[in-house]
Amino acid sequence: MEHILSWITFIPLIGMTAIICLPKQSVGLIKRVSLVATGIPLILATWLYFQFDPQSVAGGGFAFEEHIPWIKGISANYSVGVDGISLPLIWLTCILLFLGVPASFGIKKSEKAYYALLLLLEVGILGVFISLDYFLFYVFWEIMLLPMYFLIGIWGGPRREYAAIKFFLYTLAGSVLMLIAIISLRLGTGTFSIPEMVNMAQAGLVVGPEFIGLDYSTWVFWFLFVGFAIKIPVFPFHTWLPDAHVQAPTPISVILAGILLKLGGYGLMRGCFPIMPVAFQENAYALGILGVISIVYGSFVALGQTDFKRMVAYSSVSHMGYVLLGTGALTVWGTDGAAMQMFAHGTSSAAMFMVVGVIYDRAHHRDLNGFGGLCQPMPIYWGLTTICFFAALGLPTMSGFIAEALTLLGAFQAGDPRFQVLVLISVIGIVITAAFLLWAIQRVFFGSLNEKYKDYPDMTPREIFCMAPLLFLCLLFGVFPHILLDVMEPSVQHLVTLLSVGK
Amino acid sequence: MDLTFHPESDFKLLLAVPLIPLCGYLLQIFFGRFLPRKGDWLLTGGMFATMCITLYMFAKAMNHAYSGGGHGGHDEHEALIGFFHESRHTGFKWSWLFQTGEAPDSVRNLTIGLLYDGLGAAMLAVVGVVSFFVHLFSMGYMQGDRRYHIFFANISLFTVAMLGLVLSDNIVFLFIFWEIMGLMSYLLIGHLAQDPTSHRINHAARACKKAFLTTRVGDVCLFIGFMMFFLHYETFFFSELWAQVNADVALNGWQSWHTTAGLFLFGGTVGKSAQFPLHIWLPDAMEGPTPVSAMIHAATMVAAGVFLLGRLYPVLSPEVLGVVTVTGATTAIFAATIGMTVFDIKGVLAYSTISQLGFMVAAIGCGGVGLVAGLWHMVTHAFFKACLFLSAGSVIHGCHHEQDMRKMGGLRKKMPITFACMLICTLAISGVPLFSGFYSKDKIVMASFLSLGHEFNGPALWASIALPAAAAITAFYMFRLIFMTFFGAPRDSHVHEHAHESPWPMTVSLMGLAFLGIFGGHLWLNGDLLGAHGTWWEKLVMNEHNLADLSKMYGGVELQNTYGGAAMDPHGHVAHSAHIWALGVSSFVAALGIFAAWLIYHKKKIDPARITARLGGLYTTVANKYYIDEFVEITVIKSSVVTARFLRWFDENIIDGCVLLVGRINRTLGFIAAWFDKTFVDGLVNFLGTLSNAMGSALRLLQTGRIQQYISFAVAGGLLAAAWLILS
Amino acid sequence: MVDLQKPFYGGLTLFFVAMLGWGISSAGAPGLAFGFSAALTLGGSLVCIWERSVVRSAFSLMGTFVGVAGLFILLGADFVGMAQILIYVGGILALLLFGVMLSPPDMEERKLSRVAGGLVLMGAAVAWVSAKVAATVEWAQLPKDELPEMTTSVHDIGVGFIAPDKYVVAFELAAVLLTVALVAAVYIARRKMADFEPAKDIPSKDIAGKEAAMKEIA
Amino acid sequence: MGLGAYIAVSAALFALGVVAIVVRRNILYVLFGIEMILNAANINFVAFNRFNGDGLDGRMFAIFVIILAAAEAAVALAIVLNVYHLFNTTKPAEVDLLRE
Repeated sequence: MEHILSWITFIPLIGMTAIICLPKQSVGLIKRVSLVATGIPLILATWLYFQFDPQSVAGGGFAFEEHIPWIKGISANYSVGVDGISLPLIWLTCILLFLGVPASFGIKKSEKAYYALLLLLEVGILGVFISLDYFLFYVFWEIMLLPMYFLIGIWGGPRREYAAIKFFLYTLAGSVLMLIAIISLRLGTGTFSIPEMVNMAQAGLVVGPEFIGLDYSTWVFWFLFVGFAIKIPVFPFHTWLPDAHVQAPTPISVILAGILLKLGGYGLMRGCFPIMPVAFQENAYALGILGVISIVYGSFVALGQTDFKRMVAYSSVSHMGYVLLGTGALTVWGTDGAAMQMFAHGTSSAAMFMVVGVIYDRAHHRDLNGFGGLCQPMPIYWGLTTICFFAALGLPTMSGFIAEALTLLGAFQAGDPRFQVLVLISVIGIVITAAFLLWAIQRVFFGSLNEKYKDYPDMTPREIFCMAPLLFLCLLFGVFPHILLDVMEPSVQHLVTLLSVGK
Repeated sequence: MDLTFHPESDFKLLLAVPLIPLCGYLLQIFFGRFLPRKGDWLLTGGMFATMCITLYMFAKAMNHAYSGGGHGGHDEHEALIGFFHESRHTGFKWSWLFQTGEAPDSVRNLTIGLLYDGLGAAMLAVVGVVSFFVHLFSMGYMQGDRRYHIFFANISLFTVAMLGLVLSDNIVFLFIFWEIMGLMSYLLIGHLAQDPTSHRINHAARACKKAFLTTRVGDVCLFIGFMMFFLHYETFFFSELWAQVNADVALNGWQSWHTTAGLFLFGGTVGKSAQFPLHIWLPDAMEGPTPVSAMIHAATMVAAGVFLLGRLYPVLSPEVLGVVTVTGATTAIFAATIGMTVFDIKGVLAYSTISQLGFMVAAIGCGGVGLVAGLWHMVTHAFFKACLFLSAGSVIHGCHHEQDMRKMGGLRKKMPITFACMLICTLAISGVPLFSGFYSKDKIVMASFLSLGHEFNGPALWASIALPAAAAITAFYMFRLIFMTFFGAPRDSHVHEHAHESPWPMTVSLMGLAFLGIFGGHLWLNGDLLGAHGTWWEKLVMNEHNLADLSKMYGGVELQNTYGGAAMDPHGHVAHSAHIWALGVSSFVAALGIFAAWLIYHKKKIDPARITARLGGLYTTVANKYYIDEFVEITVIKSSVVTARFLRWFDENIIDGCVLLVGRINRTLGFIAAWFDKTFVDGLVNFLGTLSNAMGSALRLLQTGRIQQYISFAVAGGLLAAAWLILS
Repeated sequence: MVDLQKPFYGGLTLFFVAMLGWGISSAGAPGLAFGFSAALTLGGSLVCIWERSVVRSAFSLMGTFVGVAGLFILLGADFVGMAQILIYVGGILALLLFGVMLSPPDMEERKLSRVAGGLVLMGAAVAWVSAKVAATVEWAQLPKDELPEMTTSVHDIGVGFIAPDKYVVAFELAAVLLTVALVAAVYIARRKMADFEPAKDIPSKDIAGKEAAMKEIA
Repeated sequence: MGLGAYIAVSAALFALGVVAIVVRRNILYVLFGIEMILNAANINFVAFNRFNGDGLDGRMFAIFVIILAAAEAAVALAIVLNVYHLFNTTKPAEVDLLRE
């Protein structure tokens, strides 16, 4: 199938155009259109996922590539392609956006604009995942930013402007650093194509002037790293996350936690580490430390929260720390774990935000101490929540366990023995994660029923439809991890060989 | 009936063992509520089939051991190289992490297979039997429960986890099932936390969380432990691990990291089988329904910890074994003392469980014959402890969920079957000769004596003092329970009148388990009734792996004799004398404990109140479980919560503050600019004011929305650029 | 408040005369024409900035346009000049006047201080920059006052518009743009206040939220 | 008259345009200023086109600029009217929705 990646990416754009042309009174039609416009890419992406032959990209290279000259003046091309690392994330994106549409049916405020922006968001995200050209990458990156800003700022909670502005400033700061680095790379390498940059990096040809007293590779590395780390988010740059999550409407939180955080990790794996392998090796331990700080710190702060959604948000900080730890370890298992963790967290945390959304729609508050005994009126909700929370705390047979176990094993095997200390510290995070999740379950579901909530309806079929597939994926990849790992493995191995150049 | 083990066919049969209850679980969780009787018959029947399979396979193992030479005929050693099969050698294996990406036999690709050896065979049979009876019992006990079908589903998944743990041939899968068991214990202990009619709903909610978290600590330790071993030996399979460790140790001895890793591994046991100081979850676990307690305490959860020790015994260094001994002995005596002061009938059993687990762990720490004895005790204990719990459950059921022994008494007439079964198992747990518990416990004492060896040996010494004492106390408080519950005059007439014998499913399962409580010990004997040496159980459990490292055990020589068997040392007199001693001591302490209980609680010769008064502070300390819970509450929980609160404050004020500092600065800039603007109403300055004001607000929100200011910026910027171009 | 109408127009006249004089003195009749157009241009825009009433400003802008047209013609671009007069003076100015008529008169919005400040600052800046530039340019290398005589005419322009190798694409685009723009203009202009409900959705409308946001930021 | 004179005129016109946009508080003056600036640009186009050889490009550009100006004026005017509808003001300073 020719140009399938472009189709997947731009079908939502078509949908958006259609929605714009629709009158804004016909809400039902708009919803149906957006369902279709997200459903077709999902079907295509699923087809692509099982069409993809991992061995074909074993020695590097990409599948389903397309190269079209775009801006000749700066030699920026429209070149896209996927490998084993980006393909699962593309699939995840399509799944979550598709589930995000029915999850948004509760929104009653200027739906037309909402769904149009949602589809635009999907275009941006998918574009980032498929683009092999740094200029294209950056363009999509910015495209993705604006809809998010409006979706939070207009459909958000009471403090939405604050959250949106904070989100915007943070990400903008990151983008600026990224832009500087990208331009300097363009000047240094004379191309925007990421694979070419990587090849030149292998030959040690990515050189340039030093800046603020750092040599070229170091400062470009750190600029790119901070640019992406803000998205992950890594410890010192994470404060936008809780506000954005708490203020954003449920489906937006789902997408934010499910995919946008992955963009950071993906960007590091695609656009930062392989281009600056030497600087990466020099700073690997620092990255590991940042990851571990995020893990432990995030879990502790989550334990201290009383707001359900803030708790979940900080749990994301904690979980995404594994991505950094795993990649920093520079072992195949560690990187496998990191890649897997991105997918696993994408499903589990998305489901967690749906959990929060369900109860918020009924109680209109998120105070963990305000609930109690909810498992009596809402048994289905309790069951799904339990599955979801145990998926999040890395119970075996859930994908989270595979990811965390691989990450820790890989980190423990790292060439740098100091990583073993990091692993020993990071397991504190595991226990604390279990602690705050179970504590939340106890406070919300167990114990004597709060009379106010006596006659709450259980989850509606729509809500179940939004949450169940995610949990099913958690279980599926927990029991049959090879479905995911086989696709990732060759690319991950290639990535590790790229990163360990000169070692 | 062909009783030789054929790996090709029999492993398929073994695979069915966990799969039957698993399918039952899936059916039950989805359709249970629609089935007649809410589908309990489905799971109980499935469990019955499972039990039959396990027993059949067990018979094969037994047959091997016998034909392998119980009766000192042909090569003894051949017999000792026990019964050990791994399905991956017969091609019956699945690669888990990767199907295409990795070579199926590479280290990075985890291959699953089944492991079936003597220990596994026995454990599998025990789990099958006990959980079948527990299922049966629950059919009566849980009647009218609000989430009846869910309960059955959970308890059978619990069994699945244990069966899988026993069968798994590599430590990762052992860990996975281990964790699933943690989850199921969480759900089952919390079963009543969702039942609005239960008056202890909040306790249950706390208890299940506590159980999961406490064991989780142990699990993490276990994970780290086998991660360290994997780092050095690049394998997860037990057999390869044993072989490599033995080779490594034979080559360059025990290194320090062996000890560290071993201690981490032992941490897993400490968590799961409730050793000091992580035992705190177990008494709270009593919040679960009684069948759950029976399940957790007898066959599945706590046994898993001991089973893990049995599996990993060959990789534990002498230092680790010392720690294991001390921990076990301490736990045994310390839990026993608490057991004397508890009045909740299930609470007594809970502490007796902890104490018995201490016995097993201590014995395994003693190594050699101790390993045999400890595992043996695990098996016998499984039977009589399950029976004890179920009897207690039947008593509670009969007394309408009254658990306080002080309100019972004189129930002997009311529920004779329950009484008989409970008495039998009490005799067994107290180690009265000819009852199952006697053999194993007596062997444990012997192991501790043997471990003393020639040179001074602290852990063994402590074990040989603490274990007999604990045995005596055990006998005492178990009979205290019997006397307070079944004998004497009814203390609470109301309870007494309504007391009644339980329905048939409960009594049947009680009788079945009580039968095993009597003969569960003899099963392992062949030839000498005292089981001095060469018992069949030893032949079953021993295999080349844990034979290969006798040297590291305390007083190795004697042990060589003990179950190197007659072939090596026909007299084995040292072992024999040790055994005579052990025999005497254990029967004596049992008698002592029973006699004391009889004096105090039946004959009322001595008033317990006086003793407690005499003891004073000591008694209160013990009665309050040595304040361990309070200690943990203060140190661990409070501290982590405080840390969390502080970090939250830190995050919201310091870090976020730093982020917002920029905003503050720019806002002040804006104010200054505004002031500047107001002060000099002059075109030039006004323009500058607008400019700087806009700068301030632009820095604040990046944009002010004033077109004119934008253009001002543009122009100013253009001019500046021009100026720069010109001047440079 | 001080009203500087008289001094301003006086100064303007002086400027006008000065331009004419300079033109004559430097290049005779064409110089005179140049000076006239230039003075008209600048004077028109000056008045436009200065005048208090929007109507007068708009009309004074006509002066600018005509002046520019004159400059075009002086440069031999007579077609452009004509187009300038037609489109600007005939079309755009009319549009602007519509705007003027449809928006309320506000006599108080002009601030002398601002106008003066702006003029001074901008004037200074531009004067400085152009002085610098002029200093850097080697006038010797520039073509002298005698212009190369014209060979191209309106006909070439017409050809250029339609010749496929010239500007036909741009021409078509411009046509499309004009159409779209006019349609859009009509569309926007026809909307009534009722259509602006979404505007209330825009966060800034709820003042409380705005205040909260500001507080948070601070 | 030399090239310099024309450039000077266009520079001055440009400056005046900017001033018109910036200093007046009526949105219409923004339009006026924009027209002035466009005209300044046009003068440059035509002047340069004239003074080095004679191509067509400069003049063509000028024409296109004029066309654009027409379009822009139309749209801008419509916007002005809407702004007036919405905010009851023509002071751009009070039209700061862009801020949010």
